[in-house]
Amino acid sequence: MPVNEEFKPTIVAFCCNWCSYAGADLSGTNRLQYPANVKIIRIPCSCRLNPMFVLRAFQRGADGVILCGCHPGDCHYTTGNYYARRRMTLLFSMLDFLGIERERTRVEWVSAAEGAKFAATMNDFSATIHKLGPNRRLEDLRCRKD
Amino acid sequence: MKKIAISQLNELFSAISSQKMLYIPADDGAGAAKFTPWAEGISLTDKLNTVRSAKDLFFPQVENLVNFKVEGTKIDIVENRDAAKPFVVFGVRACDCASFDILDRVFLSDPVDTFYQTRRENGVVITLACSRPAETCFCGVFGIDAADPAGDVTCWMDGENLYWRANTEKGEALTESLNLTDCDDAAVTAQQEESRKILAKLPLNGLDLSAFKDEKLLDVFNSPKWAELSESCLGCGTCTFVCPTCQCYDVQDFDNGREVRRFRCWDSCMYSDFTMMAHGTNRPTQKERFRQRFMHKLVYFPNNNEGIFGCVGCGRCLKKCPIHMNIVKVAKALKEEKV
Amino acid sequence: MQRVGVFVCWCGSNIAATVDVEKVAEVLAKEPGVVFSTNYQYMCSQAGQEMIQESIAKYNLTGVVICSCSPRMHENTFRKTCEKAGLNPYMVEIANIREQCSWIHKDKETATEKAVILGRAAIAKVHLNAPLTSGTSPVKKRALVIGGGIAGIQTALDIADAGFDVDIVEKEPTIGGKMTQIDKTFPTLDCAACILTPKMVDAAQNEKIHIYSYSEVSSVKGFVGNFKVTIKKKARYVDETKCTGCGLCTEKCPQKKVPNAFNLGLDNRRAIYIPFAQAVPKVATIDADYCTMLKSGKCGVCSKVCTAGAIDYTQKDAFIEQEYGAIVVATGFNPIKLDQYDEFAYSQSPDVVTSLEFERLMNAAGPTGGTLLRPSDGQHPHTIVFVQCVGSRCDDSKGKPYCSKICCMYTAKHAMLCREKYPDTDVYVFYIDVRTPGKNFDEFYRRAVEEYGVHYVKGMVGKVVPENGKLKVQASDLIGNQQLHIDADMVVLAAAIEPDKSARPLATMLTASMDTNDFFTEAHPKLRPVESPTAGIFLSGACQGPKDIPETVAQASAAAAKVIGLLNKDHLVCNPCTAQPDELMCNGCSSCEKVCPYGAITYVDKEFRGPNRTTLLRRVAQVNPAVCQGCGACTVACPSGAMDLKGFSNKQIMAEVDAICR
Amino acid sequence: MQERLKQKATQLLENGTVDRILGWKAGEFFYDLTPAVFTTKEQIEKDFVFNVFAGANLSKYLIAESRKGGKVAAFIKPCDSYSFQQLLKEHRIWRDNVYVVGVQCDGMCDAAKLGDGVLSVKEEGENLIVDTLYGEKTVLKADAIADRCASCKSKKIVIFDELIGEQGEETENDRFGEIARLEAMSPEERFEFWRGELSRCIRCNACRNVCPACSCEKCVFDNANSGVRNKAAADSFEENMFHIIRAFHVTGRCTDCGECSRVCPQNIPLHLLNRKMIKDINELYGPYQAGADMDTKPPLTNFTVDDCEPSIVHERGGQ
Repeated sequence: MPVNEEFKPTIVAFCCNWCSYAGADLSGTNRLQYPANVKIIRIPCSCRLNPMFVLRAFQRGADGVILCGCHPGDCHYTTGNYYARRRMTLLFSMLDFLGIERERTRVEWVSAAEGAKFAATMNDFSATIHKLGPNRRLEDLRCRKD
Repeated sequence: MKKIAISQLNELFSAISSQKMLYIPADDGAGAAKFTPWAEGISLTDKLNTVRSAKDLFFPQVENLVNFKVEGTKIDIVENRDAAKPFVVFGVRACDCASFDILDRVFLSDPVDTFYQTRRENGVVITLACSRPAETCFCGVFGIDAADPAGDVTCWMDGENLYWRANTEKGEALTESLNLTDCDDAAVTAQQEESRKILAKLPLNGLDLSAFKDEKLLDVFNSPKWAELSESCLGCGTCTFVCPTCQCYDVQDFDNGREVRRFRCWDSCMYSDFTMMAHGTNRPTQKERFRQRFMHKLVYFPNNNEGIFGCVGCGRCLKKCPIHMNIVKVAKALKEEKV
Repeated sequence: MQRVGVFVCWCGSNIAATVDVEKVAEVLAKEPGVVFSTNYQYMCSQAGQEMIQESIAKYNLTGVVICSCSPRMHENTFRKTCEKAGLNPYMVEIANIREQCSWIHKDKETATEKAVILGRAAIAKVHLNAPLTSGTSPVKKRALVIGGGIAGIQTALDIADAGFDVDIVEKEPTIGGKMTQIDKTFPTLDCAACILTPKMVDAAQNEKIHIYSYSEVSSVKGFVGNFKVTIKKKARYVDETKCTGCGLCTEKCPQKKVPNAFNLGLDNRRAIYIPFAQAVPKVATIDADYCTMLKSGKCGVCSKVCTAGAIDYTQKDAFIEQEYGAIVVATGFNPIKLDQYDEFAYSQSPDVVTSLEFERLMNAAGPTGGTLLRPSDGQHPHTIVFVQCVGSRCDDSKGKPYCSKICCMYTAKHAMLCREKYPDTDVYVFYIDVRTPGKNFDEFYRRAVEEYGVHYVKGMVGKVVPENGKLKVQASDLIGNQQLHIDADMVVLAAAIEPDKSARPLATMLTASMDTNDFFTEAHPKLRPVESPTAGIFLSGACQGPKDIPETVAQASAAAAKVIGLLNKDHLVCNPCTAQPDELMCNGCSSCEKVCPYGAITYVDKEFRGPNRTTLLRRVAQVNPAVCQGCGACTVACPSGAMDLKGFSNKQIMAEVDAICR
Repeated sequence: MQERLKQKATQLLENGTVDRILGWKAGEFFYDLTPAVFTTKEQIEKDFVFNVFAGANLSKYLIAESRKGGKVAAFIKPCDSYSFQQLLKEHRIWRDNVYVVGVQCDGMCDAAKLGDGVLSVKEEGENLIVDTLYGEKTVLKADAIADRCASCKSKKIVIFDELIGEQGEETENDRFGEIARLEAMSPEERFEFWRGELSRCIRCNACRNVCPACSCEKCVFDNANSGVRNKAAADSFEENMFHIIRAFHVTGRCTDCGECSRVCPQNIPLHLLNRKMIKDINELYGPYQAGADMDTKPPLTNFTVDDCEPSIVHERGGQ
């Protein structure tokens, strides 16, 4: 495969229902484009994201995983994103410690008003993953498509 | 009897591996040995034995069985067995070699396990006699002579030479393809004599298993000792996974969304979900699970196999059990109780 | 496996222009379990909804996937549609192919491919959906208001007005709070007592309102609609039912040297007292710290003079249990202690006072009878310096980071009143900024400057040194760029305000969250400003943040409206997407309990059947579905995976992940 | 020391303080001790052993032991005491049914460091006299000390009813040195390192089953209904996943007792993963030692509004 020419990364974006999913909707309402390989999964709150889901995504063929939630202090459930922040910090650090490219994981706080930020974030993340190439270090060969 | 100088070992391995895949016990970089595909630069370990037994090469921990492709209501069955490739495994110890007899009795009797069968047919076993056994070795209890192991080819090593004796047709065929020098038995006999002196001193030689042979199955089964013995068992699978004779496996499916891959993997009777069925589990506590493992090796297996125990005395479980509970302690405790 | 129907919406051309809706329906028809798949111009239209309902009946659908606009738009619509057709509303999943697909992509092939994947994920999820039913819990039609200041009073009056019983718990012997101590109110300068005391009387006389004065909340159990509260009625050694409030005892008590807390210690009162003339309830209270009878058993004067026989030296704290449907927190504020601000000589000179003390000095019912006199020598002050932001907007640990909000206005009021009553006084106000964003506020401030000639100086006071009966004030004038030295007679410090100290332990009892400054957190800073995130707990007044009286009253009424809305319901419908523990897997470790923002999780010891006919006692988590809001924090905190979230279960989310990545 | 423990055990049984004693039982060789429960003086006389190979952390057994009828006394070494208290904190052990005898520890030895054919070992001061099939030899105790004990974090017994030996203090140690060395590697090197280690995993679950923090009623990896059950690593991903999830589940709860690495039959340095998390927690959220007390909130069920963002992982590079 010529390097990255055919590479269409799969990106899973977990979005909290109250801020970031609404932010994603707003970027749609404003017709702000971001790559189609970003697929959003709605969760009630960023604190619903189990590290197991992140690993699952990589196993099944995701090349990047991003979590979006309300800005710290604005959580619909008051404190959920604070827990999510610690969990993801430590999870990402552990993945990094295992030598998994640290650029493949990201957390971004996107409010319901930040449609533009959502699109920009996804464009940037997608470009980063594109540059990084396919996930090989945390993939499951049984899920490979080729 | 043939021989080759130790300095020529690399050439020997090279010659074998030019014909077939060759596995030799090599250091794993973490203080232990494992059967490793030979390649230039890989050398024989000086460890007595590998942590994982030679069983792995014939009955791997994970093995593909078959794939299913589902589309709508249509199911296609797709063969995905690992391609059968001839291989040679060098440096198998007497105990591990004896374990093949036990595995054969399970997998090659009707219904034959064709996956195992294929690997057995494709594999040439070259054993290596022991001259420096460990305190945990007790193969002698099972009538195994560590100084004269079986296998397609038996080897002995001293400071200068590797001595080589083909035992089977497969062994002969391999021998013929190699450039080995003829020699007499003198060096081997001498080494065997030395080895047997040490083997005779092994502390576990006196392990008496007579209690299990003619014992009524139910008496052993109902012994109150099981509760005590199993009390500190963690329920991990270390003993079963390092054991050369454990042969239980589970069949599982992995669905990647496009196809279902059916594979089998080792299971352990020490695990809480071992033989889990719709009604629940039939061995609800660690006591029953623990008892199963030792009853199987010491009672059920010999009862069904002309008195052959399901243990070869390799001592791996003695070394590796996190809490140092093992077949020797169990056998002794049950015997003691009987006395 | 569900029998799934897939409905792809065109949304006119909103979706259909970019997504090949026909192809999406066609491809999704091949997904496992899909028994019917179609597309239509407007799924949310009457005709579209009917199509869904007919298909449910015709194909015996057990799950419905609608590929349309955002679920935030029409999820509820489609849930209701399906419910009418006899399908559980939670068997519906929406694939967002408009906002998150057709509107952001231009290439039809790309958008169609993505729409298929989004549809596939929804199908994968719906297969694992389970019918959910909203539970209900009854509502106890009684409200508790904690704090009897103007906020609490207003809330209670409004709730009572709607016909509900309401109890006020006030820790002081009288309701009224801080407002009772205030002289005049800005920006109208009407007297505080004139507008407050009628409300206090209203509250006392209202049949629906019960006032527990000199009382505290000692425990709170239960949840929204069903709180069980224990109220501690502190012993006041006076039988409230007998005391007529005549006040004779407060005149005869021989213990005269008790600092008068109502006047902030500027004068003394007796050991038996009524805080002020208009106190409600107008009942005497014995201060046990000073009463000779209670301390040594010798005296009994009050008992002798009381004709009603109301004095009872043997009274004990009483505990009252009561059930409530809603709780309003109105615990108010206090000025901070100024011990740390020695540069202003607060502890060195009695003529350096706080603004609240200044209120008392100006008040006709205060220690000076309303004549402004220096506390040190009783002389009339001629030069008064007001210092703003003492402890507010501080970035050090001495003060508070926030703006106390009310100081600019009351200082303008004080300055103005001084100049009005005593035109011979020079009044200086030192400020960082003057903040007057309220109706008629800026006009008020400008009057102080323009009509009353108050000297407003932008700059901070560096030091106040008492010297020869004067207060030497060193300050900087940032606009004039000069150092000022003023010989003042009085210095008035606008101390920052902070939440009452009783709020923190109360928040713990209520499992209501607080910010780092101990102000109660609102459920949403903009959209739910009078509710705590903990269901059934409402916020009134300065306990939520600094507020002036009009704002407090507005919030108090708003909180009352929320309470009335709640108490009006006979039953509360619970969100069915709540956490649920699998008791068989629960370790009892309390990790989930620690992260629950709502206090919805409790633990019980429960017997389970163990192996071999044994019985095991295990500590397991229980979720109260009436309180759980479904955030899912607990599900991740749980290491064994015993805690799962209905509607967003581990398996459902993983199925979506699988479908997307496949 | 062994005699004092035996005396204590006998005394506690005889004066009725407890019904059972949890300790270590002699094996075939000097080094193969098994945790065991004793109920009579005779059993204690015959089989009770405490020596430099009594490394097994007994605290996890108390989850089950404390739920049986009667009262059990357990001998708890400093590092075990952290595990014990952490389990108490998680309501896993019924405290009333346990009598904790704190035992000071000078570090445990690793039998693998004694060489081949060990028949018996005698402790003589700083030396171990080792009799082997191939002759007798003397090994310095310090040379045979287990790796985890060489970087001992604390000799303090954080909870006990009674103490045998001196109370100790937290010790100076360089247990994060190895972590720092890995952090300094490039991601590629780290990946290769961990692949090399984790690819040896045989999923025997010894690390999990011995771990006092892994005390779940049912592990997600054993739970057919969890969606992630697996029995063997069928792919390198699964090798990684098991250890990542396990390390994450014990994050903030792991006391760094080192049992995981002690029991690994494949010598995988699993404690490094947990220790990395401990190092991160200390650095990012302030010093925290699981099991050190009953009150401090575990870092993953706590937060501050000023916590660092996950992007810190990118910003600081490998650290």
